[in-house]
Amino acid sequence: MAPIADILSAAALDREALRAEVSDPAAGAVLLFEGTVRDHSEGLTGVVALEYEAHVSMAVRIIAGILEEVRGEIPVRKIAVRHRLGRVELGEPTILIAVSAAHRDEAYRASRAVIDRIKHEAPIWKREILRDGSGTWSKGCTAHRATEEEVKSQSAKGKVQI
Amino acid sequence: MAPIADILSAAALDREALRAEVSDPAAGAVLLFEGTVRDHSEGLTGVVALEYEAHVSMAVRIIAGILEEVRGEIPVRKIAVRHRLGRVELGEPTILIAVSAAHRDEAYRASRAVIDRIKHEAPIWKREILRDGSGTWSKGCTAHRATEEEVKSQSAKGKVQI
Amino acid sequence: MTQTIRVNYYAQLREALKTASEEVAVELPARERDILERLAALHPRQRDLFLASRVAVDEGYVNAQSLLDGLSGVDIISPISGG
Amino acid sequence: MTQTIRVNYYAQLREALKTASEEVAVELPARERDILERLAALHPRQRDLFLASRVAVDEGYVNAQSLLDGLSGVDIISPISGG
Repeated sequence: MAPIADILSAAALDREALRAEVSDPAAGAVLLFEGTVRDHSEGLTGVVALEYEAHVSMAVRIIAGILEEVRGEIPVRKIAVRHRLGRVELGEPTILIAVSAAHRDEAYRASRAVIDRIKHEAPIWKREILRDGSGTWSKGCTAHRATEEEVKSQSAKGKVQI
Repeated sequence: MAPIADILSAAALDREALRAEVSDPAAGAVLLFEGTVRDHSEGLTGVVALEYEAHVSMAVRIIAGILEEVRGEIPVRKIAVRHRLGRVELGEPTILIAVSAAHRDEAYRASRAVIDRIKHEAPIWKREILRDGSGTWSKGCTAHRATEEEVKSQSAKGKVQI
Repeated sequence: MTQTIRVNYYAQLREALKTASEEVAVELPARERDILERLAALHPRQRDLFLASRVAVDEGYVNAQSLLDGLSGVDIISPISGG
Repeated sequence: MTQTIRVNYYAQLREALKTASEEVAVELPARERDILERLAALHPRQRDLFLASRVAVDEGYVNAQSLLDGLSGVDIISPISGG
């Protein structure tokens, strides 16, 4: 497994490299989740790039903690995560989460739990960049622990205070 | 999109090629599910390969129908599927399902629905090959329509008659 | 009315019966279950496998409740294990 | 007791306040909400943003119910949008 300091990456993310990190002879299912830069967000069109910044040391620590927790809750084989920093162009990956497990149910549940918790807990921010070069910070949500209820409802959006 | 006849493949599956098929500027999430050959199954260890066969024309038709249904039920951008035929070695992919969607929730739901329905409906069979070259047909399950209930319980196993 | 139809087998059933296909006289109209029972009676050692199988016609599973008639052939889809 | 602590800002708060860091006198012990209210009072135009933020100490979010004391500094985690 790569050192946890590699969780945040200023360089382009490599799907096949992350996929290789979770290879395991006992795995019958591998799930690769990829967040990508899309051309719109709520109330905004013409997005050409995202720009990420993070409280780096805290984000690495929080994401590593999330992986530990999910590994403790769901019997997976391996999990690996990379999150971009800096400018990411339209269509490019912003985050990759690879999970291997003996059975697909565990792979889906773990993958979903990791992305939901990272989105709710990791001190990472993005700015949406438009064609004219202007940028707007994403509205975002107040950092909080993602509850099982939210993960199940599969539509956790907006602000929730703990 | 590739022609539906390509859904079944005698050649090794290419993750990056299938990933490219679902690229879409409006997609914020891409999920790649990969079934892989694992070294064990229920009550069997030392598996070194799987051998797949299919009622090819019927399997292609059924899988294409599943994709149509899921596209109709869940607002995704694109879905692409490849399933192996013939011998697949330990660790290699047996099936790939790529889904792109504006939001991750739709990507996860669609991906899960496609794999669950293929497993329950497609006339495809596998034999587990052991080190000594001997092979055993997987016990399998009676073909049936995967119900929402099963997909939700996320642990559909064994036989269910419609 | 008794009619002779072509029956196609795959995977574990084809191997157990040592044939991919045979002609069988069946009473029509019949439901899926009647056809599977008829085949199980012909091949009693594979009874469990037949009763866990599905009947397909024209590349689709038949409806378990439908009365099938005018068939020339059927595919027997023994328990599946794709994915 | 009034104590001067270092307060670090990120992203939208850093930009709105035009500083990544400042020293602020706060009454301790205090709960997370008290600290955010204190900072909102200093920067009333960013009140909504402060009240949607979290306080972090030593790379972890503080417990909203905890009484914080002996702090030398805090990180203000304005609404996040990673992933």
